[in-house]
Order: sequence, then structure tokens, then C-alpha cells
Amino acid sequence: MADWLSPDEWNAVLLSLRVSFWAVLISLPFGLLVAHALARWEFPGKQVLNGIVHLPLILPPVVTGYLLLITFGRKGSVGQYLDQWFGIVFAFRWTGAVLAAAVMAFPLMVRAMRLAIEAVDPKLEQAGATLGASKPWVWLTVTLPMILPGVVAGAILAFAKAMGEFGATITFVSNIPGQTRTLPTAIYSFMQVPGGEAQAARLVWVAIAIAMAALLLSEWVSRLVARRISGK
Amino acid sequence: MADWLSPDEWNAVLLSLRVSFWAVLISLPFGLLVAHALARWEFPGKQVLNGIVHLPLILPPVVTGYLLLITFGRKGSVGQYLDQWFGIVFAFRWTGAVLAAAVMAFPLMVRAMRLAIEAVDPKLEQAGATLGASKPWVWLTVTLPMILPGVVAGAILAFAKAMGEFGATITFVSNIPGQTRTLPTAIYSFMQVPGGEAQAARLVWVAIAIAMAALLLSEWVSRLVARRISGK
Amino acid sequence: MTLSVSLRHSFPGITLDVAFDAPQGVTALFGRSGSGKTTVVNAVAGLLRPDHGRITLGDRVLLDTAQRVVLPPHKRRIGYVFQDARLFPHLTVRQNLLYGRWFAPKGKAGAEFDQVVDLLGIAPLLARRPGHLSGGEKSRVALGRALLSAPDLLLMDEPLAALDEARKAEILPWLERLRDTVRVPILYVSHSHAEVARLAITVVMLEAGRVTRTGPVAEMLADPVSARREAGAVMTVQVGPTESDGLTRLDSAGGPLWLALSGMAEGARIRLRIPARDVMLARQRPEGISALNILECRVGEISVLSGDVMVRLAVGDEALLAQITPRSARGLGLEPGMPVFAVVRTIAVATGAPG
Amino acid sequence: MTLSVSLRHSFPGITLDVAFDAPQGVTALFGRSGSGKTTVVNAVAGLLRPDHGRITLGDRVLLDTAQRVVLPPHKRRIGYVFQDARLFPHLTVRQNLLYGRWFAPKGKAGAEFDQVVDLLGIAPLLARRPGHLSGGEKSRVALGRALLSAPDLLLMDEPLAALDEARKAEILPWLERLRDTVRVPILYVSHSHAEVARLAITVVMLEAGRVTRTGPVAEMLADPVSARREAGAVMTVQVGPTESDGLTRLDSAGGPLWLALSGMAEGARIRLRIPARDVMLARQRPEGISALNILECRVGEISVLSGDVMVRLAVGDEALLAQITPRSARGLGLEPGMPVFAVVRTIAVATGAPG
Amino acid sequence: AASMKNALDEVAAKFGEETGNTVVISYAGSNALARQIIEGAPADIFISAAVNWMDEVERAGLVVDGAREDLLGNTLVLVAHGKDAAPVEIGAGFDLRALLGDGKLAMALVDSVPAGQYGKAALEHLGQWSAVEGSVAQADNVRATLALVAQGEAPYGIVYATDAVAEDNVTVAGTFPADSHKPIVYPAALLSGAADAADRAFYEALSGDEADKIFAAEGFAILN
Ligand SMILES: Nc1ncnc2c1ncn2[C@@H]1O[C@H](COP(=O)(O)OP(=O)(O)OP(=O)(O)O)[C@@H](O)[C@H]1O
Ligand SMILES: Nc1ncnc2c1ncn2[C@@H]1O[C@H](COP(=O)(O)OP(=O)(O)OP(=O)(O)O)[C@@H](O)[C@H]1O
Ligand SMILES: [Mg+2]
Ligand SMILES: [Mg+2]
Repeated sequence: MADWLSPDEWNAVLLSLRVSFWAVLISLPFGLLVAHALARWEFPGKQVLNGIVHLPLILPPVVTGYLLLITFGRKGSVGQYLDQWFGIVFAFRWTGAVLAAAVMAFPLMVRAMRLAIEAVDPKLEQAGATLGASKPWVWLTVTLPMILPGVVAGAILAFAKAMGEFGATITFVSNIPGQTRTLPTAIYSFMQVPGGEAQAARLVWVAIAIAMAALLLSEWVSRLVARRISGK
Repeated sequence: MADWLSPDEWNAVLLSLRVSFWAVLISLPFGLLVAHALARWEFPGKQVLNGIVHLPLILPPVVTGYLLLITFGRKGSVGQYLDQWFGIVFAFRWTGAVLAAAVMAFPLMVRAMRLAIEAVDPKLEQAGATLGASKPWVWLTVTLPMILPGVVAGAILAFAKAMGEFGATITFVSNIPGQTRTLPTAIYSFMQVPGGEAQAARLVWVAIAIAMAALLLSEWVSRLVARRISGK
Repeated sequence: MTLSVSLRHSFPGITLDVAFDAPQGVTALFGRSGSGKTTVVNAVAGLLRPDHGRITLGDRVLLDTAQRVVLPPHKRRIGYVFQDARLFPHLTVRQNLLYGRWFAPKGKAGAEFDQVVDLLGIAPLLARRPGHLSGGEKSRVALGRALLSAPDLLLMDEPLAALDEARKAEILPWLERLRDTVRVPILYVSHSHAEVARLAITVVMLEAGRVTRTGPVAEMLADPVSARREAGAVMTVQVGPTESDGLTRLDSAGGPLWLALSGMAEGARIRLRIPARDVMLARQRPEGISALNILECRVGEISVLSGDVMVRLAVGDEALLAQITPRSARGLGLEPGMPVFAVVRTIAVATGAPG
Repeated sequence: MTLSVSLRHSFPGITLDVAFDAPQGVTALFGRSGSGKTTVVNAVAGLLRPDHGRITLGDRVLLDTAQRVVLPPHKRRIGYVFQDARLFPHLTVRQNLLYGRWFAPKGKAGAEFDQVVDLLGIAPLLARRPGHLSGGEKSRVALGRALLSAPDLLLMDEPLAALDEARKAEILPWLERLRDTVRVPILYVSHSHAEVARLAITVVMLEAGRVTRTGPVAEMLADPVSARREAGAVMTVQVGPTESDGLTRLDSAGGPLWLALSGMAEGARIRLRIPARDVMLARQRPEGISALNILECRVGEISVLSGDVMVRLAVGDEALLAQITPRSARGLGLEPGMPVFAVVRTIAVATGAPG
Repeated sequence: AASMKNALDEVAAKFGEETGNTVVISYAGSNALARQIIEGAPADIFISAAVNWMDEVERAGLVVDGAREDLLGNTLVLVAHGKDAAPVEIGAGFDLRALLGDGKLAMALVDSVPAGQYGKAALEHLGQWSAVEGSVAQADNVRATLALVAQGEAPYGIVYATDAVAEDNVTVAGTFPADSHKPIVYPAALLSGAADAADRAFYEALSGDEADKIFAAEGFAILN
């Protein structure tokens, strides 16, 4: 395979994996928090939060990318402070691709987790509480294990979306080989080039292979967890 | 509002609503079927089906649009027969936009429904069976009502995605005012022009408003259903 | 219609190997927790497919693994009261109750809705959903749901376990009547000897997945070894006239018994369950005593059971059991063949066809 | 430590208005299905926040709606045996059992793991997950889980309802010992008079959300009106020497009683529950009879109860109840003040501190 | 613009070989790139497919004075579906409406994508726009436009000459006269963030002979 892909393409594949991995990993805790908040808490602005989470889904990726650019760009309203105070720069770095992918994948992740949390029987959590476990402990020892299949589903959806994310990424952090040139961006680029379809097709197969591998892995994990819960 | 948007934009909004509505409606039964199959049945090729369902998520929309074009286009491998035998034409029609939106939204819909189906306690379905309900009846009277929140969640995700879908749509059925010029395409067009941000923003607000309305509606339905199930 | 069950099934920890016939009326599945009662009931319902087995109901084959016949649950026409209620959370209590009726064969009348609702005391709950019902309320609705589905076979897995004595006392006579009018076999899982003695005609004893004994309830419950703690005998008597103070005379081979019974036709033969602990023995007929029910009988087999003495008594050709202390046995000088008087406080009256 | 409960809460269909004190030992919550027992227990556990109420345990305030004090459930240090088991499906039985221990205050020893596992007979299940446990197995694990969490207060909602008599008979003495050694209040919901008589010291009667009566178990169960069906008296006696045939003499004001008891220290005072139905009356001391336990007493109040006559007897300054037929009452010519002999078959022995 | 990829990659590779410097190129839509540059992207050279986006960047003060030039030019062609479609005379007797029948004319977005804007201008100039306006299928870029024609979804399309060459399934039926639309130019500029001599060297190499040859081979017109 290393032969079959040019080093540049190979880089794009690795970069995509890296970006997707980090996008999922970093958004996981936020996703869980937001999903939990939407599923269980009542607070003013809940529906606004719900709306914001769904925004990346409903807006054309170009718009999301643009909004990211003017917010987290080097001169962006938030980006400049992140840079000044923490030295975090997203613009035109692979970290920016991670941010874009995470934002785009967030609604999918949150929905899956939220459904899972809503399906947990609060009676079990109550049982945990009567046995002396505080809220965080109940969450960790009862809720989390029970929602694991949903978390895996959410993560895998997010991973797939992150692997395929392109519009927001290229708008936000451009298409820089080795930094922000992910697999879909590469595919897109090839599609733009006269006669590039064959090359694009090759990368498409790579993308499909990765997706299938991730899916199989997630199915396996879900099944394992589900079987444990169903009581074997 | 009619004043605030030009007739063309107004058309794009209405078309987007129509396309999304039909995309969700038509994919609902297939989504339920596939979700059920993935959640409950064992069959050879299950993982392949799972993979195919997720493909539109992982591929750049352009690629999906291109694949749709060469499959369902007027001369496409499937499209030509659809045309000959049933007189169904997708190319450059709003129906094509529906197809593109449905395909792109499908993975989201299926995941949500699948999670819901997996959360249904088979013991309740067994209870239905002992009371004389055949499998389809059990599904209709027990399973379906229980997964309704998941179905609503899936539908709303799909609707949001369909409202935002753009890359595959424009590649597959291009951008014909009144036929395939949806809201995101219009937004995209504005974004391509220097200084078009303000005009794009107007449409973005419309998109957000619609999304919020749909979300609120779905939350309300879910809550209603959930409250019924939790036993009030 | 007879239910005939024979099955073998292995779980990781336990192997089930069970065969028994359940005739018309109530067959009790009896056994300790974890002995396989629910598993057997599930197999009959079609919710568990045993490794090997054959289950027939009358001439309908429900399952025959050798012939690869497996009737799906919804075609078995059963009413199953689950050990864990399993109400439909999205339906109201009324809808839950009527669910089975929807699918029942047309023209087949089940129990009367209003009557069942009244009996179970669930009228105030009809419009509610099951989510916040109390434990006993749930089990009553589950019972009603199964009764109303007009089944050919009733499976009841500890249907009364969550109910208070008063409610039980209302439901039991009704179940007795059901048993005698609706002529369907009932498979009844229970831990309560009293319930079983009242309702059951046949008892199947399970232990660790195997049938250890099976037979008519009279024999089984009179068997001191298999039913140690709650041993007792079942005796058939004939209903005589009811006197002015409300007591009905019951004629047995050992003399008359007096009981407050109502609505019992004179001349009918009914079954009484007499727990061994509630029988005292006396050498002479006691006088000036509040006990009304004194039977003449003859001492049979005397067995010693962990600290107690179990005396089998012959009353005509029926058996009675008395559980007394060794000291009393010595004091009375009991010997097989000796005539004695049994002073009885009847606990359970099991109406219906004699077993 | 005393648990003191007072609360008011409205559900759409029923309003709860309850106040009672539960001292050391077992307090039984008694009442028909749907009377509000589980709701009260939930409020004590902190799972339900009543509209108004105050709940204290010793000097800890668990809830005081007036002062807006609401201790969350995990700080209440309770062990709750739920009516519906509620085992954690993702943990093995062993992990379920040990869950509470994890969070128990260090140094506070709960029950011994091996001992509890043995008693409940769940050793073979330890490695399994709860999904496919039988009904009784689930309830035993739930019981074990609560017992092992080293609580300051035990809440038991029909913990033994799903168990067979044999298993119950093993667990009850153990609970008695628990009650007497681990000095925590126990709130115990049960439908069984026998269980309550054995375990409880205080009884709280609920009816439709209201406390109708509350008091020591002796009074409550001897009250013929409130406990119609299973009326009985609780009597305190002193343990005497055990004779060679294994029977222990128990001294009461009405004469000696003989019972097979073991491990009871001579001189201890214990409680016996004597169901009214198990007491026969005789004008003369019966001779040549298998009953060992005959008490001299004096007739007290005579009341007529739906077809039966309930006779209150004075044995020294304790009360005994006898339930006999009107015909017997007439036959014996009973009158208040008349000396009679009570022939007793003691059913329940309630050990522990006298109520 | 992504359509320049092949040629620009080659130029960059050559430059790299000669100077030992590596050139990092980010291909994206002109609008995206321009916005990124305005938002502080660390770019040294900007080549745009659209004059207006270069103007934007210049207006933001990010172009080094005098370091902007029109690098390349392109022509607009009418492509037809099939390997050997009949040539079309685009001039006086040109009747696109009749040519299309009830088919569609594939173009890039006529209001926002340069190829579409040029195409619309040309058709207006030729008096054809109002006749075909309702039959125009707009794609979001030139390649998608070409795909529509290649697939036979649309019998004709308007694309750049440089894109038309690579597609087997289309024929260039005619070339739009250069005076029918504003000149198609690809401006290049050295940006103010450019730090060193190497940047300037590459900027100059873009208009060098070597580069000219490569661009010309891909069908671009050399403007400098
Ligand atoms: N799917 C399963 N896998 C493994 N073991 C099982 C399974 N189902 C049941 N068992 C075991 O088989 C035994 C019999 O279970 P069953 O539910 O039939 O008991 P039961 O007689 O109904 O008991 P109870 O009175 O407690 O309800 C139990 O020990 C149970 O743990
Ligand atoms: N959340 C609720 N909403 C409405 N009614 C409720 C709710 N929770 C309980 N109830 C009702 O309050 C009454 C008391 O319920 P509770 O569970 O306390 O009864 P219980 O005494 O434990 O009965 P059981 O012996 O059947 O378990 C029942 O009629 C029940 O239906
Ligand atoms: Mg069972
Ligand atoms: Mg309860």
C-alpha cells in the first residue's frame, strides 16, 4: 500500500487518521457533557444550546468554516486571545483541522450519546445513590457503563464524519500538505484536476477501507458491551 | 419576511423545506428497516450493509454526488432504467435533490433509530407475543411506540442534514433556480462573492430559524412520547 | 385438554430435564428458587427454545424438536402472567388489559372485563400508565391482562407473590372458579403451600432442574418428607346441610366437621387441606373444649422428622397427618393401629373437583 | 438511633400523610397493596422528595422541607432492598454485592461477605451477571447488596416475597440476629404476618396513604379489628431449662410452655407470637392430648367478628387472643372473668428484646 | 484555484530542484484562500482564479507594493457530450437555444464562480443569455460542470479550455471569442507576510520561461 500511494497521499491518509482521532478524543468529554445536559438537566437556554449543537449540521460547511475562521483564526475574536494567552494557534495547523472536524462531527456525537443517556433507567442510578455513591461516582460506575454502546456509536459516527469532513476544514485551515491536507481534501483536489478521477478513486477506496475497519471495530466493541449488559 | 427575502431566495427556502421534508419522509421506512436489520438480525453481508450506510458520511459530498450522478443520472447505470421503465427522472429535478439529501442524511437517521431499537427490552416484545400478537403486530404495537423518541431524533437529524446538504446536491443535480436551488446552495453562492457575507448571513439566519423550529418541534414530540412511556 | 411437557435444556450452570403432564385444572410447579420453574414455563410459552423437547396441548403440537416443529409464541394461545409483570409502559392500564383481546380469535370469550377489574381492584388505575404503579398494582394488572386474553392455557409465575393477604383471599376463590368453569389447563408457579393446596390438582416438584416427584396434590402435600415444613393432608368430604348458626356440616369417614361455608351445594364433594401442625391428637374424645372438629381415626405410620414426630392417620380410606412433639407422642403412647381422636383446626378449604 | 418520619406528599390519585417513629430494631410497614409503603420508604431513602416533611435519624436530619434541608441519598448511609431488585446489569453478582462497600465509610464493618453469600445461597452465582438470574436469585442478591453496604439504616421492601419457605426459614433467623447485633433501625415492608411477628418491634399500619395505627407489635397484632384475618397476640416469656428431649421450658404467668428452641440463654426473655386461630379453649385442663402447651387464663373481652368470636384472654397481665366459632362460644358458655384453659400451638417465635 | 494543480505542482517541483527550497502549496477556492489570507494565514504568495478576490486581498493591504501581476490567462469553450460531437460556430449565427433543445446547459455558478460569471457575460454579449437562462444547470465548480456534460446529463457546457482537454467523453465544440467577456486572468501577488528572498524568487520563477512552458502545455495563456 505504501507503494501504491504516493508519499503525499500517504501523508494525507495519516493526517486524516490523526485529525479524526484527536477530533473524536477531544470532543468526547464535551459531547458527553452536552448530551447529559440535554438529556437530564433543565436550564434556561437549553434549547439554544441544542440549536447551537445542531448548527454545523444545518449550515453549509463553508459557512461553518468561515465562522470558525473569523472566530478562531489568528485574528479572530477568540483566536487572537488563545494565541496571546495560551499560545494555541489553530489557523492553518492540523490542530485547526481537528477543531473543524470536531465541530462538524459534534451534533452526531451528541445525538447518539443523548439517546443512550435517555435510555438509562434512572432507577439503577438511584440504586447506586442509596449504596453511597455520589453523583459523579454513580455516573462513572452506573451510567457510563450502560451508555457505552451509545458512546461508541457516537464516537464512530463522529470519526466517520471527521474522516469525511472537508468543506469546513478547507475553508478554515486551507489545504496545506502535511498540515491540513486531509484525505477528503486530497480527494476533492483530485476531483478538481482534469483527469484526476482515477487518483481520486484510489483515495476513495482507502477512505472506505478505513471506514470499514473503524466500523467493524466499533461493532465489535458495542457487541461486547451489550452482551455484558444483557447479562452473560 | 417575504419582503426581506427576494422572490428567488424565498423560493430557495421553500424548496429546501420541500426537499428536506420529502427526503426524511421517503427515507423513514428504509431507515427503520435498515436500523432494525442492523440492530436485530444476523445475516451475511450485515457489515457490508453497515458500511454502505455510513459511506455518505465518510466520503466528501462531491464524491457522493458524483457517484449519484453516474448511477442515477439520466444515462446512469440505474437511472436510465428508472427513466425507461417508470419514467422516474432525477437529473436536474427537485426529486434528485431529495435523493441526494436522503442519501446524505441516511446514516444519521439509521444510527439514531438503531440505538433506539437496541434499547428496547425484548422482554416486552415477548410479552406481546404471548398475548397473541404476531411479529409485525408486536413491532407496530410495542417496538415502534417505544422507539418513537429515537425515530424522531433520527428524523430531525436527517431533516437538519437535508436542510444543510449542499455538496452532493449541487454535484448531482446542479443548481437550477426553482428546481434544485436550495437554501445552502444559495448561501454558498453568496459566500463565493467578495462582500457576499452580509447577504449570506441573511439566509443563514433563515436556516437557523427553520432548524430551531424543527428542533423545538422534535423536542416537544420526544418529550411527549417519553413522558407517556415513563408512565404519567 | 392436557398439557404434556418433556424437555431438556442446558444452561452453563444447570441442566433442565423435565417431563410431566398437566391435566385440566391447575398444575402447580413447586420448587426452590433457581430450580427451573420459570425456565419450564418459558419453554411452554415458546420464549425459550429448549435443546430437545416435545410440548403438546391437547392434540396441538406446540414444540417438537425432533420434527423441527416450533410454534411461535403468538400462535400458542397462552396467557402468561410473568414473574416480572412486563406491562407495556406506553399503554394505559386499560390498554394493557385489552391488548390480548385484540389478537384473540374472534368469538372466543375470555373473562369479563368489568368483573376482572373489580376483582383485582384496579378500576382507579385504568387511565394511568404503568410507570408509577406500586408493586402489587403491577402484578394485579399483569394478572388481569393474561386472564382477559382468552387463552387456551394459562401460565402463572408467582402471580400473587406481591399481594397482601386480604387481596389474595379475594383473588383465590375467583381463580378456583376460573379453574372450574373455563376448562383450560393452568400451570401455576408458587411458593405458598396454602395457595397450591387450594388451587392445584397436580403438583410437579422441581429440584435443580429435575422433576423429583409428581402426582395429585393430596398425595404430594401429605408426603411428609417432600413437604417437610408445611406438611398437611388433603381430604375429600361431602357437603351436608347448613345449620342456623351458619356452620355447614361436612361429612367425612371420621365423623362430621363443621365449617362456615357459603354457596356450597349440599351433596357436593369438596377438598379440605389440613396442615399437619393444626392437628392435635387425643386418646379420648375431648369434652368442654372450643374445638368443633374432632375426627375418629386410627394411627398409621409414625415417622420422626428433625425433632418432630409426624403421625399418619387413617380416616376411612383417606389420610390425615398430625405433627406433634416427641414428648407428646411418648405421652400418648402412640402405636400403629391405635384408635385416636384428631382435633382439627382446618386452615385451607380447597373447593372444586376432588383431586 | 431512632428514625423519625413525618411527611406529606400528593400524587394525582392519592395523598400521603404519614408520621411515625421507628426505634432501634425492626419497624414493620404494613398495609394493602397501593397503600403507600414503598412511597414512604422512598422518601426515607431520599429518592422521593415529599412536598412537606421532616425525617431524622438519631440526631442527623435527613430531610426538613421547612428548613430546606435535603440530604442526598448517598449521604444518608442507607441500605435499601428495592421491591424490584434493581441489580446493576453490567456488573457481576460479586461486583453488585461489593458495590456499596466501595463507598462505605472506612473502618465501618458491614456484614461478612462469605457469611452473607452462604446464607443467601448465591455462591454459585458470584461470577454471573444478573441478566438471566431467576426471580428469587435476583432478590437474594439485592438483599445481600444492601446488607453488605454497612448502612446506618436498613430499608427492606418485601425482601423475601420471591423466596420459597425453606429459604425464608434460613434467612429469618439471620435477620433476627442482625437486628439484635447490628444496632441499626430497620424499616421492613412485608405482607406476611408471620414475618412481621418474628422480626418487628413496632408496626405501622398504612391505609390509603394514612397511618391508621402504630404501636408495639404485641399490641398491634393482638388488636382484633385492625388485623382481622391474622389476629394473634405476642406474649413475653422467660426461658427456662432445656430438658433432655430438646424441649425448652418457657415460663409464663399462665404456666409453663414447651418449645424446641436452641441457643437460647436460660433466663432470657423472649417473645412468642400466638395466632388467635391456633388457640383452643377448654373449661377443664384437657388430659391425654398431644398438646403440650396449656395455659391457665381468664376470659376478658368477647367480641364478635364477621362469623367468628374473638376472645381476649388475660394471662397474668399479658393478653392472649383466641378465635373460635360462635357455636363453640355458646357451647363453652364463655363469660368475662371465667377461668379457662388455652390450648396453644405456638406458630412464631419472635426472639430478641421484648417489645 | 484547484484547476491549476498539475501545472503549479510541476513548477514548484522544478523550482525545488533548482534552489533546494520546498514550496508548500495550498489549493482551495479563491474565496476561501483570500479570506484566510485576510484572516492572517501565513501565506507568501497568492494566485487567484478570480480578480475580485485578489482585489480584496490588495484592499486589505496585504500585497507587497508592485508585486502583483496577471500571471495567466484562459479561454472559455463550449463543450459537447460525446467523443466526436459536431463543432459549433460561435459567432453571428450562433443559436444556443436551438442547439440545446430541451437539454440543459451546464455552467459553473453564474453569479459567484468566475467561470460561470465569464460564461454568463459571454452569452449576454452574444445575445443568448435570456434565451437559455432557464435551461442553465449551475455547478459549484468547473470540474462538476464538465462531469455533467461527460455524463451526458447536459448536452453542452461552458468550461475553461484547460479543463476540457482532459475529459475523454467531451468534445470542445467551439471557443468563445475573447471579446465576448472580460479577459480571464489569474493574478498572482507577493504578500506582505513574505519574509525572505526565496519567496520573491519563487514569485519571479512563476513568470519565468520554464514556468511559462509548463503552463502553456496545460493550455493556459501566458500573460506576462
Ligand atoms: N439464560 C440463562 N443462562 C444461564 N443460566 C440461566 C439462564 N436462565 C436461567 N438460568 C439459571 O437457571 C436456573 C433456573 O432459573 P429459573 O428462572 O427457571 O428459576 P426459578 O425456579 O423460576 O426460580 P425463582 O423461584 O427464583 O424464580 C437459575 O439458577 C438461573 O440462574
Ligand atoms: N409518581 C406517582 N404518580 C402517581 N401515583 C403514584 C406515583 N407513585 C406512586 N403512586 C401511587 O401511590 C400509591 C402508593 O404506591 P406505593 O408504591 O407506595 O404502594 P405500596 O404500598 O408500596 O404497594 P405495593 O404493596 O403494591 O407495593 C399507589 O396507588 C400508586 O399507584
Ligand atoms: Mg422464577
Ligand atoms: Mg411497594
